[in-house]
Amino acid sequence: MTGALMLSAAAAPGGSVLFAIFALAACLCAVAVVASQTVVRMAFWLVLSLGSTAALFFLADADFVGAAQLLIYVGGTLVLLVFGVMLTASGPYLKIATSPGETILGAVVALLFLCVVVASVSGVTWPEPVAADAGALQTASGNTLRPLGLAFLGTRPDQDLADGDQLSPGYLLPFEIISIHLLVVLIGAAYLARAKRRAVGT
Amino acid sequence: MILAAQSIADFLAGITEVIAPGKGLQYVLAAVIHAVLLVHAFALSPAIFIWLERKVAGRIQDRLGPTRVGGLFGWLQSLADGIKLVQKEDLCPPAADSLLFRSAPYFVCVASFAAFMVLPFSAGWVAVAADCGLFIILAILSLEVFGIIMAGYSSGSKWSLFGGMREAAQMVSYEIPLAICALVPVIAAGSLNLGEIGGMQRGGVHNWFIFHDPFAFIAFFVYFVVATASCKRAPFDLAEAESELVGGFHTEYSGIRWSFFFMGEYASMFAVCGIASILFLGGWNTGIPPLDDALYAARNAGASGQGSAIVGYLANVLGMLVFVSKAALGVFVQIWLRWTLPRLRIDQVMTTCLKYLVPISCFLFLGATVWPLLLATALQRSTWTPEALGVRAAAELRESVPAADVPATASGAVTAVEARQESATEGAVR
Amino acid sequence: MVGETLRNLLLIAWLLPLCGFAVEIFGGFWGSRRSRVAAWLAVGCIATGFVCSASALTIWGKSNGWAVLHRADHHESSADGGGPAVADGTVPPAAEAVPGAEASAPTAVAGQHAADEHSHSGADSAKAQTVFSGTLYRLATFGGLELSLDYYIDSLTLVMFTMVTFIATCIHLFAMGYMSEELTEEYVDHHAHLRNGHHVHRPGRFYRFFAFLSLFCFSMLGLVLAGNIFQVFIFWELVGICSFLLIGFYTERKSASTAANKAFIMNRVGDFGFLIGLMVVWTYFGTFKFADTVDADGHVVQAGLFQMLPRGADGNVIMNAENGEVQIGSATAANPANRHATIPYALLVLAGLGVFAGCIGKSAQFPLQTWLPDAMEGPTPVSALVHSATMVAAGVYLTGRFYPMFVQEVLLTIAYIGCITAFVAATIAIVATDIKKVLAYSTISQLGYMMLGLGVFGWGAGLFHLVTHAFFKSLMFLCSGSVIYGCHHEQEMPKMGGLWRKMPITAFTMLVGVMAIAGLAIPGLVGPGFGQLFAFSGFHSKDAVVATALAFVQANPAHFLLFILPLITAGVTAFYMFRLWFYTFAGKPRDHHVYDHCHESPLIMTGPLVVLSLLAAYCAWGGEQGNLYLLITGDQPSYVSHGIPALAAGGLTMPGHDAVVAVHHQAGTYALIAAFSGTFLAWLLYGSGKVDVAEIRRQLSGVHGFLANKWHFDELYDALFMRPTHVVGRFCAGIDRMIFDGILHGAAGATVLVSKWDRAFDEKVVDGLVNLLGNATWSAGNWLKVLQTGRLRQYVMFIVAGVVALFGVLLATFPR
Amino acid sequence: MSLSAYLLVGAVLFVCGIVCMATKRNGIGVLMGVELVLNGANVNFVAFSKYTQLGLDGQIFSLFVIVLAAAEAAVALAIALNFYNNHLTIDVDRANKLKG
Repeated sequence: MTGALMLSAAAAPGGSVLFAIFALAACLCAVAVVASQTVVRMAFWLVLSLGSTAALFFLADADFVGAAQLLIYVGGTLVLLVFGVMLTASGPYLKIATSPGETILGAVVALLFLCVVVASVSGVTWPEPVAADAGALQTASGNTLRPLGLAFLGTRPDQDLADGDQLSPGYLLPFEIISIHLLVVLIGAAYLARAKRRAVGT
Repeated sequence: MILAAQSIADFLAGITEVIAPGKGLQYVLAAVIHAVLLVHAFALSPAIFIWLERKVAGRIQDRLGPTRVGGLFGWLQSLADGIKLVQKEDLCPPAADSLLFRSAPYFVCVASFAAFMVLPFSAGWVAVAADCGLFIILAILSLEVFGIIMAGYSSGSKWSLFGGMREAAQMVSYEIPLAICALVPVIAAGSLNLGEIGGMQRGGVHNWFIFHDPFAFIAFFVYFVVATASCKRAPFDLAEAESELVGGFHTEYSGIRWSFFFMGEYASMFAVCGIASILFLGGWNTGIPPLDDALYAARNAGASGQGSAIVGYLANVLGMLVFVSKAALGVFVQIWLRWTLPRLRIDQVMTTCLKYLVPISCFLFLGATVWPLLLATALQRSTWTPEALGVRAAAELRESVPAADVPATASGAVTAVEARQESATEGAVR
Repeated sequence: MVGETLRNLLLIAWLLPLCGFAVEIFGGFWGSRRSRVAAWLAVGCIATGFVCSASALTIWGKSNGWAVLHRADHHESSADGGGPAVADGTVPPAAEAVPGAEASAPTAVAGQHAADEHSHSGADSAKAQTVFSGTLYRLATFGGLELSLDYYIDSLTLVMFTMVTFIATCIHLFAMGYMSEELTEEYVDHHAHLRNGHHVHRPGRFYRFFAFLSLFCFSMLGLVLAGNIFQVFIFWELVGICSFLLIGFYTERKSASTAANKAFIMNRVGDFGFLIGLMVVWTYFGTFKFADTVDADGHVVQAGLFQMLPRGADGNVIMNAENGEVQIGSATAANPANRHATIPYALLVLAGLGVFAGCIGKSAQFPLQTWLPDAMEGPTPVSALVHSATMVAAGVYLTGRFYPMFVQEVLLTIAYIGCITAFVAATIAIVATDIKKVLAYSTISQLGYMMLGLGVFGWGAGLFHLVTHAFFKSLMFLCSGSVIYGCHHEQEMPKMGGLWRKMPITAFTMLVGVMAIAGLAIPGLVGPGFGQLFAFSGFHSKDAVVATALAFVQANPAHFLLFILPLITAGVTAFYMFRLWFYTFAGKPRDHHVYDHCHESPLIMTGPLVVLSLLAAYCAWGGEQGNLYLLITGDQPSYVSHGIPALAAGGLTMPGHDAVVAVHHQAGTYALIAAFSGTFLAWLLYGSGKVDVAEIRRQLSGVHGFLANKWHFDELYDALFMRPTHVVGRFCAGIDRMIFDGILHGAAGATVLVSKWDRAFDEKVVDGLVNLLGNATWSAGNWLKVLQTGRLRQYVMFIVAGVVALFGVLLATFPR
Repeated sequence: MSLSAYLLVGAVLFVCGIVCMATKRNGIGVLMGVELVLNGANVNFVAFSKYTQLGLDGQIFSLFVIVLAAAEAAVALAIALNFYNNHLTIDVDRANKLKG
């Protein structure tokens, strides 16, 4: 049993190394997004950052979330954004420069904000998960597909394992709501984007 | 994230007992070996397929194709091409955004290479046996687009830009029917785990998911068309339309970076065809019931240690050959199509996808969901084949458990079975 | 029973013209202006009315067995029999004297009965009822005052109805020819000029003319039928309006419109008095009804006016002993609605004078006579209708109808007014040259005769003359209309002459009328039998009037003028009437243009002339023993027949019937002499051609001018009323301008001042505060809007800064 | 290698996203900042689901966030396209018609 635990990624010696690599990549790429001027480079860095975040998810035993991150964000949303970049680019490598004052101000505020958040995060003492805890055991492996699906369908075997008698509700309703919401957004976005190109001639 | 090739793990376990005690090093070594294997697979398949393409094109065009290099059939032609390309100067046009321009080919390659990680070549022979493997592989394949777009945009040439745009539009729209069609057999199998899906089709051609229900049968062909388009293969190769755009997104590229694009393309062709063979064509199963059963037994025996490990290996190798041949067959068909059909217009491409393929695939999806209910009402069982699918599914689960490491026992639907498997695994590990 | 029949017949005769009017007034819409349909409709209505009236008269007579006519010989004999009572000792044939003397008493009693109890239906079945009254429709009831449409039917009503409808029919027929020029879409009025000198062009108004005629007839008949004095007043005004409409028929002519206004206003002056009289009557008698109101079983609910003023045995009003006021209400008749037991004598006189003032206006008596000549501006048929049967007759009729309410003083006033009117008008008529003007003045003077007759207690004589005059005056007007029509609207007599060759029928019918009005007869042959042929109606009626006057003067010598002036007037009348005839028809034509173009009128116009001429000649057949007179006097107030002795010394003595009869021949002789002399003078001056009229006119230029200017009445009124009115008006205007306007302006100025202060307060204080608030808000907004930069990124920055600040505060306040 | 390490990564992503929103004048850039912020949140969710009693809920919520982010991106892109059609630029500073 312990040996098995030893084999889990989070506990594996390579795990922390991988985590360090991907965490650094994510943070640096995010900073690069802020720093870079042209939009397409921003998109490029953003893709790297999000990809690294997906890797972090994999490391955190959230395979499905990571995959979703890759598929939806990187494969969908970002391609969409690059689309937008290309449709709204009035010239190659469009730059809309930010005034240095603003940049400096942003940097200062960002540092302040970061300090505040880091201070508040590090100020908290988080309880370490107990190995015997069912909830913790639940997520100790990346194979969370079936529990997730069951949760979306409204049953929570993990919670039931946690405290046997009473069934805790799942996420069927939010799931449905979100699907309807997606449909609405699809139609609405299509309608909005259908707007006539007016000011081209002028 | 699990490193799950149990047989190799055992093999390494035997070795590392000697040289490097400690699970961590064993873990790293296993990872390295897997990577080396995958890289070779990734590097070899394009070479072979490019040679194949040229031969097939030649035959189709009543030519001989490459004959000189490497003697018979010119089978070293691809190597020669590779060497030539590596020698060429690596150009970057001044108008280009050099960073993006240079990094775009790596995107493509990495994307299609990462697809191989979750692709099972044989029962349990998979680098990453994630239980949402299909989902992951689709996601990774969808990354390839980004590289293409960046290449097209950053080249600073309007041909490239056109190509990139076309590719973006085409991919973003073709991913939808691709995923939906891939979901049809998933509904039948009830799992996203490619290993499980492949294993469930053991025991006869009639067990292949392409024959599971009429919707799946249609879905296979739809998937194949869509996959061809998503690999931007003819007749959907609008991104690189030599006749209109000089070279499409790779107009400005040269040398090794140029070749990376094609490595990525042919690798992804193999990937999608492998997915097709696993989802629809029974994966590594031969389709001959007694042979399948024999291989299955040998594999299990080798895994569980009751039988000889060598027989297990041979069984897996045989399975891998079957799988690869199926995928190669798919690739061949794609090549065949390319040299047969004329190229569509971009609007025709989009129309085909959005107005026909998407509705068809949605219809197939619905049908696949309804089919078991129909059968249940008609035949009081969920498949038309006498053997119920659930039995195979349970067997696959039982089989996949030792494949997964012990914490996998906590996963999902597993209950009593896992305990025994745990002990077995421990025994195996020691 | 009979009452209902009569009522219904007369109702038909009365309301038909109204229906006709209601239809005809829209003739312009439902018919073309060229169609005579409207005219035929009007004729049909009024003719049907005549038939109904005539049949009503016969039914009435049959119902009481023509008692009034049989009464005739009694009267005749009694008249002779009564002779000895009178001072002049003419010896009557004694044979019939005694019975006649006795017979006269029951007659009187019968008359008394008739007068007193006519509304007690069947009170005594021995005496057939001759007077019918009742209520047609109750308009409204104000406390004790009940306004209703009543009917009062007696012999006078019936005779008037028949006469009016008959004459109206003739006039309608005549008008159909006379107004034929209006049968066009575009009528050119040669007497009306626009500013640019052109003639007025307007669509023809044929249908409208007849609509007005119908309305006129309706009003007059309603007036005659009226059962209470208020209803009389209503139709009185309606008649006035109709006359206004008809006189101003040619609205485009200034003269016509002004004449219409004059007539209307003059009548208003009289109606003012009428109203006063009505007020007095209402105040003291509490009812307007002539007759008693009787409930189902014959009890008197409300006594009528005629019963409220009981006459003593001598015919005088009964004076209350203690307060010297006149007693109201007979001892027998219960009159609950009556508030006063007595009425002051002065007020009684005032009531009489007031009502008579109305009659003065309507009948163009002395002070208010000037409107009538101007009324000649209307179409000639209208003049005929107005001056013969309807409007002017209304005044006389009302005087006769309201007779029981008049006391001696009022009667004397009536007599003098009539006398003066007769003389003045006659004298003016002498010099008038417009043929219609002559007739107009003659009308006035004849009306004066009637009033005189009524005033001198000749109730029968006055109304007798009214009826006969209606016939021959309408005849003469129609003749003049025919002449005017023939001469293409030439009205000046000096331009005529010798027309009898061109229009013989008109000429001779006119001659009949002239002889009638002049009162000519063959001396000696006058009397019952064949001689009647030579005595035309005018002779009889005028004789009656003159005889009554003579009797009155004999009774009261102080008022001798009341006999002298009428006598002279009789001569003058003959003179100017024959002058008119000679001027127009005899002699040589003076204006050949007119003469050559004139022609005889068509049959539709001459036919009525012939019919009317016959009636004008012989309607009064038999004189005061004739049926007409007896019919008229059938229901005369009982006390009239035998006179009223003077109450006190210097009081008036009213001659009774016997006295009149006594002086009849004498008066007739005087009148005849006067008439003949007048006629001879006229022939001498205008007929023979031996005398130069112009020479005389030049010598008497002063008199002539005076007369030609109508005694300067218009100037007089102008000086008496117009100028003072203007002065007063200007004075009032000045007062207005100076005082009231001053006050108003002051008030307005003060208001303006106050409002200025108020405005200042508003602007400075109130608005100041509000603006202060507003400006504060404005500036605050201006200051705050700097934050609203509309820049997305700045907002984000704000959020971040806010969050950072919050965290800083939290970490500072809750350190761990 | 603990919860706080993940949280730090999330914080960095979050702050970077905020700064990106605050400094980029390009509308698409602002959108990218939003995506970064959402990702920071996602990292936190997943970390909590691994290291606390939260269990699967964290992953579920992160999935919701991802899906909603996709929807948001679609709508926002449509809006950006309209904005570009109307102003012929994507500079969000030009969208100040509502400034006081």
